[in-house]
Amino acid sequence: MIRVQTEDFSLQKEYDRLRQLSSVGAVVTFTGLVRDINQGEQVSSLTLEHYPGMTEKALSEIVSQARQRWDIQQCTLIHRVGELKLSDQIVFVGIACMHRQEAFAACEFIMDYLKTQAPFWKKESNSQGESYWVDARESDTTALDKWSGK
Amino acid sequence: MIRVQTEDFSLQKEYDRLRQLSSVGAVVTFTGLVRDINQGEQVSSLTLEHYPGMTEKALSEIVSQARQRWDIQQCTLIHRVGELKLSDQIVFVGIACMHRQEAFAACEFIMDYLKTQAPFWKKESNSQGESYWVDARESDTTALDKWSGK
Amino acid sequence: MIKILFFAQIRDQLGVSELQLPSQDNSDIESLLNTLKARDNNWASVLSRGKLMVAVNQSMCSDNMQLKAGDEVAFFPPVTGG
Amino acid sequence: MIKILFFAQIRDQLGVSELQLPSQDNSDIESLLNTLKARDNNWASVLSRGKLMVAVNQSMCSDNMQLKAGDEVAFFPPVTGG
Repeated sequence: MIRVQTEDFSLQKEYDRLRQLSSVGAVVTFTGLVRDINQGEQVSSLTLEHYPGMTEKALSEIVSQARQRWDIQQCTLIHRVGELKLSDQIVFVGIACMHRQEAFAACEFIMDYLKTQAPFWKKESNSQGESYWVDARESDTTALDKWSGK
Repeated sequence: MIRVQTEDFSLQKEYDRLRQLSSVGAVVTFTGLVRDINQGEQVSSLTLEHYPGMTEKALSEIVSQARQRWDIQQCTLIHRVGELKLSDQIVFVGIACMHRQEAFAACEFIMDYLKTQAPFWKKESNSQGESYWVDARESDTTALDKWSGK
Repeated sequence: MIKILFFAQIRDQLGVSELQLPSQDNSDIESLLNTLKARDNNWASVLSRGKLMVAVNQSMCSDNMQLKAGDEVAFFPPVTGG
Repeated sequence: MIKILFFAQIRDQLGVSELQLPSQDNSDIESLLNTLKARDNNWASVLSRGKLMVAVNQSMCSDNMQLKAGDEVAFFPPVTGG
């Protein structure tokens, strides 16, 4: 299941859905939160812009690539857009598999590709009330290298 | 925080504790569940035996190794012992970090070492009421190889 | 016609989020970019930055992608979600 | 004295979960194991399996670890938690 939404989400609710099948032995979740300091700035809030239509398409493509690589029993991907405050939840990836290695790999794969392929942009505001677009991190691009071998 | 207990645990409660610090940008959780089929047998229940005293010591050692390798803001490790049913929660590892790569790595590292170093033993019962000790998996030993490079 | 969208910094710097241009025979992304850069110095500078990303019909693509009438082309900076 | 513990299959097969033996000078895990295997054929067979793990004072260790009075030694099969 893939959702792009302004509303917050409940980790427990998503987890309960992921673990339903009795074949599930491992659930890995990733949650991304608005951090207080980013690229040296004191962050007080965040606006997430996206490209409606392409966002959903890009996320579906990433999830289907993960499903081709690993035996995934259940997968949930949620990304919020709009205004977010410090410590708010931004993104959720939940993977349920028979074995842990697959669940870890699929969850990290989806985050790595989302970071570089899904059309979201963050605009942060700092404690002085200044707003600025966040720069893409080189380390997010190099993170993809680990998936090109398999 | 490390706990060895017979009682169940709440993912939400553990997650809420992990995400408290405003420096946390990434939370990765792993939950292990009693799977319906293991090593070809239809599992109906499970008994987890451990070595009291050594268990806590081994888990602390694993967590402190992870803290030496990665910048971990919060870490929780819970392992249940005693009688468990199908789909019950067995183990929880939750890691809160500034960045996702560290959180994924630390969470998987802890699970890989727990699987081979912490003195727990599973005895399963199948649908015919037969009980048998679970065999250690070779793949759990080879999983450690990925951590010897760093 | 071709529908052109701009996002994030690119949109802010151009002051435009969407425009329509007539489609042309044998046009590709590169020639569309050249048409847009010819508008004025600001357009030329904003669209010349190294890290511009392009999507056609909501899929990432490269500069030599051919365009046809009805296509939706989007220009944006490297993505920063997650 | 040395306290000796057995877990899981090893305990089930030996029918004993704990025993005490007098400590001996210059004794190591290997000599303790030989003493235990000399008890009878079952002990010899159970404690000869390749994948026996050993802990002294609740830390994993190898067969040449020296033992002293008051040590707690545990024998068990490869662990299967998680």
